Amino acid sequence: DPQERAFQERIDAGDKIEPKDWMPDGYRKNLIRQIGQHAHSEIVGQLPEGNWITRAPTLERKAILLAKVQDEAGHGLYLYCAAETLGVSRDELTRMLLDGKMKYSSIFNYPTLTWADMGAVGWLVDGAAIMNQVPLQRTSYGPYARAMVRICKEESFHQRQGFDIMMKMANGTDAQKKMAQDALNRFWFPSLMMFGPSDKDSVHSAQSMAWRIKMNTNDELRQKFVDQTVPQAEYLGLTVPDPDLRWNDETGQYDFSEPNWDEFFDVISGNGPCNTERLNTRKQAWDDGAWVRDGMLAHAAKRKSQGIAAQ
Amino acid sequence: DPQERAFQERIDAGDKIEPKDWMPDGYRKNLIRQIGQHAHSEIVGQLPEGNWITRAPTLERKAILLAKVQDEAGHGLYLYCAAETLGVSRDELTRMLLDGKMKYSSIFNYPTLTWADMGAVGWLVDGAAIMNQVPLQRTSYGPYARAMVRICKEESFHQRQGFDIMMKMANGTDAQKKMAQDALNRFWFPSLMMFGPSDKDSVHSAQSMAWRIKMNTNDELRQKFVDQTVPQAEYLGLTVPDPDLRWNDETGQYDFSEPNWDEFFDVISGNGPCNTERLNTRKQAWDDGAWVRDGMLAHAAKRKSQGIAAQ
Amino acid sequence: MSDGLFQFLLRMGDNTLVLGHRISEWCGQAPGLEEDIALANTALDLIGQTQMWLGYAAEVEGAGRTADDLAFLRDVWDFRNLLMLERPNLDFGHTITRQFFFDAFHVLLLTRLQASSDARVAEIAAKSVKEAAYHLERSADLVIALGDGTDESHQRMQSAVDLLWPFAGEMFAADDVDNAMAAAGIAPDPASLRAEWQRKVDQVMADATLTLPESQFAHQGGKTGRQHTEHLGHMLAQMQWLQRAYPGATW
Amino acid sequence: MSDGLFQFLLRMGDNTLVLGHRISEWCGQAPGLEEDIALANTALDLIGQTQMWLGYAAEVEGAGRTADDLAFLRDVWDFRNLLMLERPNLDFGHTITRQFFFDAFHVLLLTRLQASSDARVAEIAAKSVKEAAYHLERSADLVIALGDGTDESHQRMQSAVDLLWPFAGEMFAADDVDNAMAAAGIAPDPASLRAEWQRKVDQVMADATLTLPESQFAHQGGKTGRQHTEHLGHMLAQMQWLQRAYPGATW
Repeated sequence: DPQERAFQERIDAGDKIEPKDWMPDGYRKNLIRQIGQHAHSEIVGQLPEGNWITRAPTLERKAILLAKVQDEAGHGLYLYCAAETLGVSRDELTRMLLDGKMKYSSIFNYPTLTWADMGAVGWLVDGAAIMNQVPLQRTSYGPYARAMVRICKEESFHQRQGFDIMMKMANGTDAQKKMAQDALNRFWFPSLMMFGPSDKDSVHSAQSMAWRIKMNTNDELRQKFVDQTVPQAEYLGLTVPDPDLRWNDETGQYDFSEPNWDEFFDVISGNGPCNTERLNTRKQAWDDGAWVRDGMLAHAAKRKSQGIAAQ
Repeated sequence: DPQERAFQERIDAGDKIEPKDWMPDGYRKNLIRQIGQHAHSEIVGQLPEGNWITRAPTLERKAILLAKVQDEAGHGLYLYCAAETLGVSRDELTRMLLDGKMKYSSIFNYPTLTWADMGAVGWLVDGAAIMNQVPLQRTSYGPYARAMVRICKEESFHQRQGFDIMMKMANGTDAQKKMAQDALNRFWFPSLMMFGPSDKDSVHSAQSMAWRIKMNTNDELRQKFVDQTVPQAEYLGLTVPDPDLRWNDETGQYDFSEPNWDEFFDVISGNGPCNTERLNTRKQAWDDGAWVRDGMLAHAAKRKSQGIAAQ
Repeated sequence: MSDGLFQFLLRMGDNTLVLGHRISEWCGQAPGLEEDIALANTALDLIGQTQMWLGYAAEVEGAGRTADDLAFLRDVWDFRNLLMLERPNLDFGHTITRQFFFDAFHVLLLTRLQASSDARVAEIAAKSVKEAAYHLERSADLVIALGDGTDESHQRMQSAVDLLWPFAGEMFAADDVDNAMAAAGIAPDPASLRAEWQRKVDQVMADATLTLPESQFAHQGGKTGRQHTEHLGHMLAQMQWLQRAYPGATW
Repeated sequence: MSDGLFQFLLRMGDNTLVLGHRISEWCGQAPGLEEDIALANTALDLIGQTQMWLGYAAEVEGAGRTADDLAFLRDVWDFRNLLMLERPNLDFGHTITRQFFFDAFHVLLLTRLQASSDARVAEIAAKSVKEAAYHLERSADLVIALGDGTDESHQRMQSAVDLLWPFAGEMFAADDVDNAMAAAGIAPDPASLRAEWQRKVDQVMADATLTLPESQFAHQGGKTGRQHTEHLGHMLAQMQWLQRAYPGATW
């Protein structure tokens, strides 16, 4: 197909694809799936942190967490807007999330159980997210790439805040140190899972990489994350919960254990610790909010017709 | 009316009136109002204490409070049964409560704000209730009198438990002493109001006393309560929040300030601190429970018709 | 005076702390993404204002306590917020109506406080008043839109107005603390804000096709601390958990 | 062994403590007066059992702690209750279905524990088993009545069963603590209770016209303490408030 060839040539040349440009159906479909899933992750991702806003230990920590959660909702907004340029509305995407037809990042199906989890989420989860997102600033689809630029700036700020919480905990009382270690124990492998299954088991990878809507392989990013994070854990005086973790002089990288992929597929398929809670919370919010959305639309329509009548 | 005269003579002779006996409409109506109101008070009265069951400070205190609340629901049950003998169903009475057509004791429209309030409610509120209830064991209507006998036994137990909480608080840390005093400050006058307005302003008193469904005047009982309670407060080392309270050698009683009757009528008319909350909680419970009650009835009907079919 | 000023500052800071807490409970659960963002932003502003008010309160008290100590280590009786603000959120209509009643008051109060004889009070008010004005613009617009929306949204908003109205009067009830503040030129007599507040509220209610109840009954006891609602204790159990469970730790 | 026994006793006591707390939240809010009474009674029994289990746990630990210390001064990670029991009550159907799944297990376990090689365990079990049997009779009857009631009650009960089923398996998952208890004759291997539990549940489900999901997936992490749900922390913030806020006071 000459159209497809021309399209691929533009991408190979580093051109940005814009909403009105021709694009293959598969490109559009994959992008919608990927951007939608990313947007949903920002929205659902508010919940594990929201769980601690009302119990934040100081006014400053409460303010920082509120600002972070607000940023995440903002990221969701950018991403839904980027997805809308592909011809799918925010309401359609939301409906697919609530019907279980679209996913969000599995990491948010893990519970936040102590204040140290606010540190671990920032440090590990945002850290892993950034690994994924930084290269996506150069993705081939213009609106997506531009959303990523804005998002990455804020995410790295969040990651530093998370690390700062971990520092305070790791240098705190015995109980705080215990919380910090416990948080690392629970979030380490789920964070590694955030990069997806090993490349050999990954479905869409090759085509997505050719289209530049995926910039690196899952294993590459996971390795990079481990190499970056292990020294940080050491700096904190915490132990990564992997007995087989060790520095490999030959490769110049860390060797580490694979996460339990059975658990990963369990969580993906709905059996994570919080899948039901998270989705029910969002469904409830959507259903409870229906009268508000309807009311605002009705009022806007009245105002509009009054405006027309007055002309 | 000779029938009414004969009825009054039975009452004067100390006879008990039983459900199947003839009785004047006014007697029946007044009793329904009084017993219903008393039953509703037991039910609504669970709520201010229920507010602290989940925050009780020790396992033993939690158990004692649970037992007390269970007793109160039981008292409600006895009283609704007594009212039913007068030809009004529990559902009808409940509906009248929820529609605001029947009252419950205004004291339960005050909030319970600290653990000491669990002491104050037992000591003062149950104490005042007992003052009212002990004479009602000799009331003219048989089922009511018998319900009262059972209730009084448990109430005096509750009052001792409340006093015991106050003792622990009054002999505890500075913060506990402060809580105890604060609870007495907030509950003193509302407890005095529990006996109703002064006799000269009380509507139904004379006829009710003739029928022996009211055994003492409001002022008599209030005085008796003050005389009993003030020495207990002194024993606890607490100050009754009434600057004009003093022992009167002449009368052999305490002189004390009247409660603020404007506040009393405000609360009665729906403007108490918790009227809306209490009634909404009960309405919600009733509405949320509809499917359960309907389900149980439907199942019982099925079982019954299966039983008939099997014969 | 210094105890009066301390009490006044607690009232300001507890109002923003308690309302900020309630608003933050909406996190991730608002009717739409724009509302989620706006509510988080409102909560954030209020917590920021709390830091300033309670920080100054702690200084004035001079007992070595910090803003965090005041927020996380006082029990119900020492809180000085308006009863309205500690009420549970109920539905979005209730949350927004409460916000509107408070915002309309808050803007007037902060505007006047910019001219306080106490320089720190004036400074904090100046920093807060723009945020409050933005909150008011937003909550007023929402009250109008939802009051004048569908039958259901109208009915829900009217219920919220009916439920909250008896809690509005406490904002304007003056006591000894208020009188001392007014006499010292630190803060206006709250009663003096009422007429203008009422004008604003009447206008928004009219646009929203909503009706204020006629009763002038006003619940009292929050700003004096005499008698809060049962809701505050539950809020504090959550808010103060970590500080209570791990005393002396730094976070 | 003594740490194993301590862990086992925490599991027993935390189960009754946490479920007792949840049930007590119904106070004054049940669908009817009889249910209010029965729920308060169930909670009361469970708290009584908690006193015995945690009291013995504290003795076995030998660190000078009391049952109250264990109940009111541990944080989430030290709790050993089943995840199912810390879940929020949701509607009455969910509450009763959870109760039934647990009661059916509890009766079997306590029955076996009466023959424990540890005399104190046997004694506590003997005191508790009659209460548990009564709870089971009641919860089973309610599950049947509501499953076989109206369309709405049936549908609500089926939803509750579907939601709770993935939490049932944790009751029967054995770990090192269970193996040590079984080897010492202190407690049965929980897996050995499963078949009889399943028979009881199948029979009640059949009478209730309800269907168990086919999935055998089971959430884990409560009885080991590795990973509770987010709900437990909120429960503890409330349950432990007074002890945390006023350390050292007696009540």
